[in-house]
Amino acid sequence: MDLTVNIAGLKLKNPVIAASGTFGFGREFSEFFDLNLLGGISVKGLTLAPRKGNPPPRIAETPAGILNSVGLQNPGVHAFVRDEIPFLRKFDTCIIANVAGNTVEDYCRMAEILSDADIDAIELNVSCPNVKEGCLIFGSTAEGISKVTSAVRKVCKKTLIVKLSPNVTDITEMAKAAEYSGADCVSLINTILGMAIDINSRRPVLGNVVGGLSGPAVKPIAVRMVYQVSKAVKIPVIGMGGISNADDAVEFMLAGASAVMIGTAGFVNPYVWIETIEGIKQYMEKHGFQKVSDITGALIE
Amino acid sequence: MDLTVNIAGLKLKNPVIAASGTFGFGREFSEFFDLNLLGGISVKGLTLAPRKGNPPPRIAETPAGILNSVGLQNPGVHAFVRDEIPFLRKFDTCIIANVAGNTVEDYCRMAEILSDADIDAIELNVSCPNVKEGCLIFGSTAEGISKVTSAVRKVCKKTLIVKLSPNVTDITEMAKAAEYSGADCVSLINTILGMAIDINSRRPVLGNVVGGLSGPAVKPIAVRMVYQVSKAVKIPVIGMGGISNADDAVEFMLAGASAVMIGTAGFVNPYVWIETIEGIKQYMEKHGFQKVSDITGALIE
Amino acid sequence: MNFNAVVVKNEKLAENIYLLRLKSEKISHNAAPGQFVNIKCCDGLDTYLRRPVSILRTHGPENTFDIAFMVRGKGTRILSCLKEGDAVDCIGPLGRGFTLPEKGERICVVGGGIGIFPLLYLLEKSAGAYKAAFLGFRSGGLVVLGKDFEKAADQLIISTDDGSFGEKGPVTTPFLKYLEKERPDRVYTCGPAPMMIKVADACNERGIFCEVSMEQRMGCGIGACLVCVCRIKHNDDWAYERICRDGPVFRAEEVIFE
Amino acid sequence: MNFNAVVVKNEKLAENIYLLRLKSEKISHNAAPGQFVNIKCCDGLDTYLRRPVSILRTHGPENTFDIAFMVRGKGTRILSCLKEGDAVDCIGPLGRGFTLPEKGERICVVGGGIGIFPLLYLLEKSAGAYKAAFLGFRSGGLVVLGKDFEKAADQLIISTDDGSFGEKGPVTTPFLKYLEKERPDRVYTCGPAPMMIKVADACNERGIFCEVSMEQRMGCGIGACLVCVCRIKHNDDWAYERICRDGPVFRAEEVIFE
Ligand SMILES: Cc1cc2nc3c(=O)[nH]c(=O)nc-3n(C[C@H](O)[C@H](O)[C@H](O)COP(=O)(O)OP(=O)(O)OC[C@H]3O[C@@H](n4cnc5c(N)ncnc54)[C@H](O)[C@@H]3O)c2cc1C
Ligand SMILES: Cc1cc2nc3c(=O)[nH]c(=O)nc-3n(C[C@H](O)[C@H](O)[C@H](O)COP(=O)(O)OP(=O)(O)OC[C@H]3O[C@@H](n4cnc5c(N)ncnc54)[C@H](O)[C@@H]3O)c2cc1C
Ligand SMILES: Cc1cc2nc3c(=O)[nH]c(=O)nc-3n(C[C@H](O)[C@H](O)[C@H](O)COP(=O)(O)O)c2cc1C
Ligand SMILES: Cc1cc2nc3c(=O)[nH]c(=O)nc-3n(C[C@H](O)[C@H](O)[C@H](O)COP(=O)(O)O)c2cc1C
Ligand code: FES
Ligand code: FES
Repeated sequence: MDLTVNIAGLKLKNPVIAASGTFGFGREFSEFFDLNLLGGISVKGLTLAPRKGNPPPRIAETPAGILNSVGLQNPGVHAFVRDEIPFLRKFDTCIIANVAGNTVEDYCRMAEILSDADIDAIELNVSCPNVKEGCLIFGSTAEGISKVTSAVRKVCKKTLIVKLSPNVTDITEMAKAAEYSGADCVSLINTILGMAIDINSRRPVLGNVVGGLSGPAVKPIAVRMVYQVSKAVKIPVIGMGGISNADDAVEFMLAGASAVMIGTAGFVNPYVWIETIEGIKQYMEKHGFQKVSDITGALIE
Repeated sequence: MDLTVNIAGLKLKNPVIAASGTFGFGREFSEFFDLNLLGGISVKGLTLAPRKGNPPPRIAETPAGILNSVGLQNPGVHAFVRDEIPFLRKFDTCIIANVAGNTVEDYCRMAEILSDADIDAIELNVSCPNVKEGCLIFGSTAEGISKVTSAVRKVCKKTLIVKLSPNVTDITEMAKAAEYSGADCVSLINTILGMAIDINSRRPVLGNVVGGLSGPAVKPIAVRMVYQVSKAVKIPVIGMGGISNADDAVEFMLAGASAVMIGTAGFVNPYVWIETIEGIKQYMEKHGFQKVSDITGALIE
Repeated sequence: MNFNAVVVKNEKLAENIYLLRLKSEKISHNAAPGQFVNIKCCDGLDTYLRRPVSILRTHGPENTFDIAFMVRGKGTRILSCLKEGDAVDCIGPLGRGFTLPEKGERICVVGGGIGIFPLLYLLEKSAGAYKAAFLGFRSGGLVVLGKDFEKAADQLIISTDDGSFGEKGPVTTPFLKYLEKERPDRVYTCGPAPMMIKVADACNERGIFCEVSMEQRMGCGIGACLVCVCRIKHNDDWAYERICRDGPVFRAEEVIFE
Repeated sequence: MNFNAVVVKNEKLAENIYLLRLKSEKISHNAAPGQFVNIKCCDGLDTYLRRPVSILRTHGPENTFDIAFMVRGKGTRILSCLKEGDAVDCIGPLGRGFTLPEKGERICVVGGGIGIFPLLYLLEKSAGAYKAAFLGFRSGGLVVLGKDFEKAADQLIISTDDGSFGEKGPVTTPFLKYLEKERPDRVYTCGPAPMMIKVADACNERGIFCEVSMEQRMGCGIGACLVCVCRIKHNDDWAYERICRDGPVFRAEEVIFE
């Protein structure tokens, strides 16, 4: 059985990747399972300078999902290169650096730094709903995405993934803008802007008032967007949003995803990535797929 | 305790309204409870000519929600006036006619017909994701909403509610366009476009491939949009999306809604509307609210 | 109309097939063959929507009714684990059932898989008719309620796809053979669409009264949401009608199968 | 690291307060005072995230550990209904616990409400220290584990907000009075923020070693998601640190309360 996936030259040993922001820099989950088993790891979103992040509470439980408002707390790209890459590189898995900037220059500077670092791909986060400047502002319009992507493309020597926001009228426009501007791949979806209120205190549950929705609740929205995008662009699509098991992962692949990322479900089941890989194998066996990549887009309409 | 709500002159005996498309024309649920108890009923979406609707299956269960792709099956506005209003008028509750058109002319013609009919308000559905023409096409841009709303405003003698789609980048732009063009009120959210795939048959679960997501899963998105919109416009807001009980209803009111609609939850609990009204009373008692309208926007930030 | 029924017994009929006896005065006293109940399989979000299941029979004096079901997914799995004394949130009886035969009429029921369940109730309520039952299953291990059907019908033919029990092949084969020699007054069918189509076509061709019980995913289960439709002929045209309220039983000649 | 613990007993301590004894060799043998377990209260979506609960004590020989909790919402309600033999999906032990005192040191614990639970474990593991315990509750009906604290501490002062048990008023009053006369080597506190702030301030002013156990909503519970933070001083600046991994126990002088 062939589980490998080739994303614009980036070769994954299997299509299951840890989603950015839910897996830190891999250290914590390495106590639960062997990171060598993963297709890849997208690290916590990086910014040029270290960021403190938003005030707590940063999480609210909602029906079949969570809202988070972490706000890109991270040690900055330099500390990542210095302190985290050496640890991550001990494992034979693809390392994807997820980056977010306030300005186009921020994105480019980080892409330069990371192009010289020992990582495999850069994921442009133009879709974080939890920061006031930059980021989602770019990700909300095709022009914004074009601007960032084409600027970064010029300096980026790694596989370039653009991570799309679902908080838009037409996700295919965003994907096309990314493709046109030089992205090797798009990943989607980031979180959907949401809010929860504690009716007893009459206050927002989150310190930041609003936050990003993820988890099973968003899955049908994410599947639809992956389906639309994979019909609209020729570059590969990494699908995510509410995946909790192999069945969900297969659903995204049938919709057109070449690989999947899993985030929130790992909070509940720290073995979700490993179990998903195993489950995909079982699905392939049962349905006679020799290559996992044959599942991609195998929807019958 | 004062449960009445005044929406641009439209007086509701309480803030709980049955959401369009989930309550038919009231006949079926009238076998479960006394429709006189409701604040209002928004009837199944009407079109100028009768519509057959989309092929089945028209529903899929998703985590904490459902996808539907009914596609506005309805007997047409004339049959509604002739066959349904007489039944609905037997009850002392506000009747809201939900209308959807392929063209601006459709909307205007229906508004004219309904302005002469014995109903209380017209809800412009510019947000149905389940039909190919019109409707959501209008609802996806501020210009589209302006065009329909201002045209209808000219011929509409009833309270005019514009129902907004969540499938947009910035819901406040849509609300402002509706307000500016003469809407008396906005209601939100309609369903979010989604998709589900049966991984065994490898086919979309819905006959129409994609459908609209509703139910608890969408609640945090809906609360956020109601919060944003009620800050952006001065006209009253009717909130909905995933309300299952009085706590949820209060959450929407704290976020800024003057009244709420409940749909999907009634499939599971046919008494949800009545229980919500009772629960709101209990909340008012516990938290010392004399008037239900004082809950609206009483969020502490 | 929304009732807590209480589990009186839960019996495993075969691998993955269960019979639940539930106590509910209202449902047991108001039900008719072909009607169904709509069940909330668990509190909370895990199986969010209700699941429709046909009424298998009622026991008036004990205020109970039976349902039989196959474990398909999460909801039916939960139902299969219910224990005596558990409360089950059921709405019902719902829908329009079968037209009962007159005394002395000859009827046939043709059922496949889980489609046999509403037909047992019909047979048991068709006193005074001459009753032939044709039941099809995938294999012998899935043959359930054979004794009950034997008792309820005057003639019982069982077939399995793999021939491991009864005749080998689709249930429509013995039924069509029967139609070559006999002309029943009424035919009732429930099961997979291809089977029902064959039965319906054969009856329509011969002008035999035939009713089919349709299945579709449901939302409200009471007729309000228009989710559970099938195509029904209306003069020269057709319309989507609601399986939960206008059906689940329709006249075969009216239905346009997809 | 992800273990199915089995319920050995579920004891109601007071209205809405329960003690669960759970069997898990790994957790019971590896835990230290101040650590917690992260519990999936039910399969499925109804309580989606895990709930963090402090370890109350362990019983090495029996491979069990206890947790005590107050029913607050859906998750703790489900836990309160667990029965002997039920399996509970627990991750743990997690977090950085208290610095245990040296033999002969004088320590104080100051706890409020559910904050008392990790302190009992600390007292029981602080053999050879002189131990004073100050516990505050809203009212007498909520006073639990009094006997256990009495046994574990050399001195026990209980206060309630309404005076229905012990001293009337906040627990900080007797504690601050105590500080006027005594100078403990170490103070440990857990409970509502206003209480912890008072205790921390008093200790910081006097240069007394003080540890606080912080509480915050959690995502992963293991340090990966940065959701559960509090402000910790770093030289002239501060940073958000993770309560689940860098804490829940922090040095009082480092914490900047919000
Ligand atoms: C009128 C009617 C009567 C029925 N009577 C019986 C009966 O007597 N015995 C029996 O075993 N089954 C019966 N069914 C089928 C039964 O409803 C489904 O098997 C059941 O809903 C599956 O639920 P699940 O959670 O196990 O499966 P899942 O696949 O997890 O269900 C997911 C969703 O799809 C719906 N769904 C899945 N399969 C069907 C189906 N075949 N029909 C309708 N909805 C479906 C579910 O209700 C649910 O909303 C009947 C269906 C209808 C419409
Ligand atoms: C390190 C730590 C140790 C704890 N130890 C104990 C203990 O020993 N005994 C005890 O009774 N309680 C303890 N708590 C508090 C306990 O976690 C909450 O009471 C519990 O999560 C409430 O869950 P619920 O489903 O009943 O409430 P809900 O309000 O329904 O929970 C909704 C969400 O908010 C979170 N949440 C709600 N209240 C809290 C809270 N106070 N702290 C953290 N998350 C919260 C829940 O985990 C869940 O994600 C501890 C908390 C932390 C962080
Ligand atoms: C706590 C948390 C932090 C996140 N941080 C980031 C981030 O730093 N960068 C990013 O691109 N996405 C971030 N995300 C989004 C996830 O990578 C993912 O797109 C989203 O959660 C949907 O997938 P899921 O439902 O599997 O979690 C974060 C999500 C969560 C829950
Ligand atoms: C089956 C179904 C049919 C619907 N039909 C309509 C409609 O005809 N017109 C309309 O404006 N909204 C329609 N809606 C949307 C609802 O009115 C409501 O906006 C949405 O479902 C969110 O609320 P809920 O989560 O309480 O259901 C429909 C929703 C469902 C589930
Ligand atoms: S399920 Fe709602 S109309 Fe049939
Ligand atoms: S809960 Fe994830 S870092 Fe603490």
